[in-house]
Amino acid sequence: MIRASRNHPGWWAALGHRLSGLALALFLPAHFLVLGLALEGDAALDGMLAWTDRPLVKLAEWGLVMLLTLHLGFGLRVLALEFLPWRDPLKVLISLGAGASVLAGLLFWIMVS
Amino acid sequence: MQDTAETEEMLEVEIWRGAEDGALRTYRVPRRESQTVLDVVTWVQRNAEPALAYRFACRVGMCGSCAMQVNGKPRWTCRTHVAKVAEGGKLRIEPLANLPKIKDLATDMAPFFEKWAEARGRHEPTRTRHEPMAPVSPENPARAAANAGIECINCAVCYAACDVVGWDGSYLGPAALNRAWTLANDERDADRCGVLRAVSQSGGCHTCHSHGSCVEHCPVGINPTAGIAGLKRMTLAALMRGEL
Amino acid sequence: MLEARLYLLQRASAMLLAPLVLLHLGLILYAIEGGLSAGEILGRTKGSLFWAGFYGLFVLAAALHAPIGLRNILREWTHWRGRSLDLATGGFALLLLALGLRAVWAVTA
Amino acid sequence: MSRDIETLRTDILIIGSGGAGLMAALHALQADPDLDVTIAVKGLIGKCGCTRMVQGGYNVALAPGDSVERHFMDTIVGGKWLPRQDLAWKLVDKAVERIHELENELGCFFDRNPDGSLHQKAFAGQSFDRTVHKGDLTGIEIVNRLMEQVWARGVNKLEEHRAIELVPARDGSGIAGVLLIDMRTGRYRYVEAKAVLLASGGGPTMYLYHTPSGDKACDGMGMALRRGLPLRDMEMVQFHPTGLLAGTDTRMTGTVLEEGLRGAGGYLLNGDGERFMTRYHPHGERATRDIVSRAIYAEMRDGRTTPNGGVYIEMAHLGPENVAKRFKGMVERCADCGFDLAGGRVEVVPTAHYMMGGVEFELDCATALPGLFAAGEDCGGVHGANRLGGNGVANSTVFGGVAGESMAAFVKAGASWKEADRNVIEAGLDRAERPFAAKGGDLSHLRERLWRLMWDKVGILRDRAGLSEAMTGLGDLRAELHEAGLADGDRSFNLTWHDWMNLESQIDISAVIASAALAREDSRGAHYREDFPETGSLEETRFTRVTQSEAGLALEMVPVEFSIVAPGQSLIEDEAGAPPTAAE
Ligand SMILES: Cc1cc2nc3c(=O)[nH]c(=O)nc-3n(C[C@H](O)[C@H](O)[C@H](O)COP(=O)(O)OP(=O)(O)OC[C@H]3O[C@@H](n4cnc5c(N)ncnc54)[C@H](O)[C@@H]3O)c2cc1C
Ligand code: HEM
Ligand code: SF4
Ligand code: F3S
Ligand code: FES
Repeated sequence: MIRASRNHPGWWAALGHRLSGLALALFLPAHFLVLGLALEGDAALDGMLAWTDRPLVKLAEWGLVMLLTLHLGFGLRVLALEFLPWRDPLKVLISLGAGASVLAGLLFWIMVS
Repeated sequence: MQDTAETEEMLEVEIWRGAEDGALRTYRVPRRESQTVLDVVTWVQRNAEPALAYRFACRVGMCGSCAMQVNGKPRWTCRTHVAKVAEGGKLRIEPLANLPKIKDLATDMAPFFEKWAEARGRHEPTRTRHEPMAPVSPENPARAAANAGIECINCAVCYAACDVVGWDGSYLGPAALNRAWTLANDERDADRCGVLRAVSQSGGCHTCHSHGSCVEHCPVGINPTAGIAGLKRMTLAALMRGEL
Repeated sequence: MLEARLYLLQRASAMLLAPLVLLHLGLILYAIEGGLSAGEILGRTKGSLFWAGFYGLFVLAAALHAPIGLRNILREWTHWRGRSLDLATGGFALLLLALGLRAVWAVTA
Repeated sequence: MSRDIETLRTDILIIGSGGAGLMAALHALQADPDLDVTIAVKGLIGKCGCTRMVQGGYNVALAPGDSVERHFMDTIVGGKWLPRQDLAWKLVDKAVERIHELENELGCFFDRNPDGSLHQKAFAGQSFDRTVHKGDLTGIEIVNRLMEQVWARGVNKLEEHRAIELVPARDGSGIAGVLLIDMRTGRYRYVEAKAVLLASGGGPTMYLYHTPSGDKACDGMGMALRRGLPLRDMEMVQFHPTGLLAGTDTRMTGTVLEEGLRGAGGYLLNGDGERFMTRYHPHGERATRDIVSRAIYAEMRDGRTTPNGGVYIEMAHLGPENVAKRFKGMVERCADCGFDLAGGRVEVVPTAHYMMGGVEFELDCATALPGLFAAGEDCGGVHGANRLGGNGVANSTVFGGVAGESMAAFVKAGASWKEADRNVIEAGLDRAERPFAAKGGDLSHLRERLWRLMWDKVGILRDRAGLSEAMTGLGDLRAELHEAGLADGDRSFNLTWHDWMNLESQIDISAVIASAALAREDSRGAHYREDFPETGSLEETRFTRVTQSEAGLALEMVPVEFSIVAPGQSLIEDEAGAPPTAAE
């Protein structure tokens, strides 16, 4: 399914951007919902604390942060491509953008885990 | 010298036969020292499969008729040396992607050219043949930008490489938008705003996701990604000015 | 010129989101490094007009940005086109906005 | 069953979509927007033919100090006094308006000087720098812009349609239409038209080494010949001295390496590694196309060749980086083909480039068959014995436009659709069906034999014995072709069927070239007879005219009328319009 014509950094970056964006778009409402729900009522704070301590939720939250970082990196790459009038180093930029975001993602992962 | 037939080093070549419902068929083609992918296809037509359909004209990379998928990548076949692409003596040659197949390696390029026209891909004159020519400084940045995209041979390689073309049938594609970009930068054009309007329709420049497969594959080194980005900026500016 | 407007909105919201997300991530990092618990964080955001504005803007931008992106993905990866898709993604925008604002309220009020 | 014909009807039918065909369509519609215009072409509109391949550029007298008279004198002197002068005048005169049309109305990007004015470069054989260009890809620029305008004008498109017969009216009053093959389906089509333009662009593809695009096979000239139309100057086949040589198995072979390489100081070396040009001409490598081609051929005939049988071009002494920068396009093309032009040696060979001869036509592009017009490389008379680089695309766009206007006027004057001569249609079908009835035969082998025969006997150096042999050989080849069969399976997009028909056109026109070359017993321009090396008296210049009838080919030597200027005179004071001889 991955055609040979797709095998270049720009394409992989776009795919990463899209998948992370998609995941974010699906996760974000859940994230909002959970935040909103958990804080309802009197024992809001305690409930919240207990809840976020659960490993599964923790993982999901970390995932969300990860995705956000990745998506940010790839998104900045797109914005740079489209709005900075750099013409010639474009190809380099495409690769750099991709590389940078992956790196940023990894760094973040290492720092938080 | 040109004939290595004695040792008969062979290529294993899979070629698409038929239209949409076709299939790959394998041929064994003698390897030559000077041999392009078009030569391989020609050999098969002349020696193995007389009814094989393919398209070419200039054989030197000027007419943009001969593009095909070679081992999965769109390429101009008349200027693709076999040595550069044959992986382990194997070639897979298919009709250009994202276009309707007519027969074997020949596609119907009509949608590609229709979109070119849809992007208002033609000059609207400000002067007639009876007037002197407009002086245009080659250093003028707009002229330089147009110049960088003007030598497109309309081979549709970028069109075949772009995933968005495959995903969204209305997307004009890199070549048509690149042509629009050259027009939008041409001070001699009478209706540059018309170009911006044409490329702001559904399927226009905003549909591009800057994948960069077009610039990656363009055989003549044109950068549609940059041109399309330019169109995006220009159309936004026009939108803000209320000119769209 | 719907496409041009959507494009403008998406890129503008992305430009807005970029610094917001950076700050948000920074905050989380800082919190983790500083060993702050969720409780401590909430303690700081509660009643802060700044954080209410910050996250309000975040939610607004995301509610513009994500549905437009989703619309593109659906148009390109599925056969869903036209009015029903526009309505559905519009609905998604409202949903995000509502859930988001409620969460902001919960965190900062 | 397979002989079924679908019939269409149009006002104006244009055969070919090079500079001539596309320009004609635009001009016909400018003259009368209500006309129904159809282009039928062997390839895709604008993406085939040689106009697209123009590298050098477009000759036109624009610059201060240059003049139409000067361009005219260069054309006549370059053509060795053989051109039909009123046609040559029309070319140089109309070119001025045409280039303005291309730039102003069609939007062509032509290169500029720093002050914003049009850049005009030097090109061989001209007394002034007058070649307008877009880098070294001028043809792409011109044809792309023409094609875009044609799409927008509502012209009917019959793409991948091959014309196989010009069909006259039953009552003999003129042309009635054209029989075609829809190459995609393999079915026949007859298009009725009030006026027809022949713009299929000739093209000397019957030579072992040749430059034109693969769709060109002299079909137009062949069809005209069968209708009894006279062809003139057919012995005049221009060879470009430096075609790429990479063996006969690759289509790269024969394609042009630009003249500028020699102009810039490139060396030609024979197989022994020796620079030989200085032995033939004081200007060495910078001598004119014909002289260099003959010298290379002589080296080849004497056996001092490279492995593939040609000579080398070498640029490295000019500094590989410098060469790579200055001739970027050529260096890249050679690299794609596996050769290092900048730093190494590349094998080259003279290659058949252009046919100066063709169908006789009038100033308004009319031919002897009422309703049939002709323009571009299909026509003879404009260039005489030699075409100046840069006059080819001017020729096709100038006369294409003229033809468009003439056809519109012809239709307006009351031309009507005519009943076709069924016999001619049947004969056309018979010819096209022939390979399916025959058995066996090796087309590739026949093609190779034709190529070699024309190259060896009717090529750069000619003599009576060789030309006579060629006439016999061509007869044999035609007979063998008619025995060579094809399996009647899938006719859609069947390139081998079209290869067969290409060969037939090429053999027919080869015979005309050979007989004209046999008749011309002097040497001038592109035609060189070793048994008659002298040019002879210019005052008594005659051109060859070949016609075909039931009895076979008939040849006439017709005196050239010096209607504007006679040998020894000039339109420019104190000058005979003698062009410089350097290659650049
Ligand atoms: C490599 C190269 C470089 C050149 N460089 C220059 C230059 O620098 N300057 C210059 O002035 N000239 C140059 N020329 C010459 C120039 O290209 C021609 O003189 C001119 O363009 C011919 O134009 P045309 O319209 O007559 O024919 P073409 O442009 O050749 O078009 C012929 C058309 O007829 C079609 N056709 C052929 N047979 C049939 C058929 N049976 N049925 C239907 N359609 C048919 C073809 O497919 C094609 O579309 C060059 C030529 C070549 C090959
Ligand atoms: C951090 C700040 C963000 C930036 C800089 C950013 C940037 C971008 C950009 C430029 C695009 C357009 C990509 C294209 O069309 O090719 C995009 C697409 C998208 N974004 Fe974001 N974004 C950000 C945050 C978010 C958030 C928080 C979400 C989720 C809620 C999100 C979801 C999406 C989606 C679903 C897409 C569509 C992807 C596609 O079309 O392939 N983005 N983003
Ligand atoms: S931009 Fe490049 S790849 Fe696309 S059609 Fe033009 S020449 Fe071909
Ligand atoms: S590959 Fe396609 S998505 Fe845009 S950058 Fe090129 S047109
Ligand atoms: S045959 Fe013309 S580009 Fe390849």
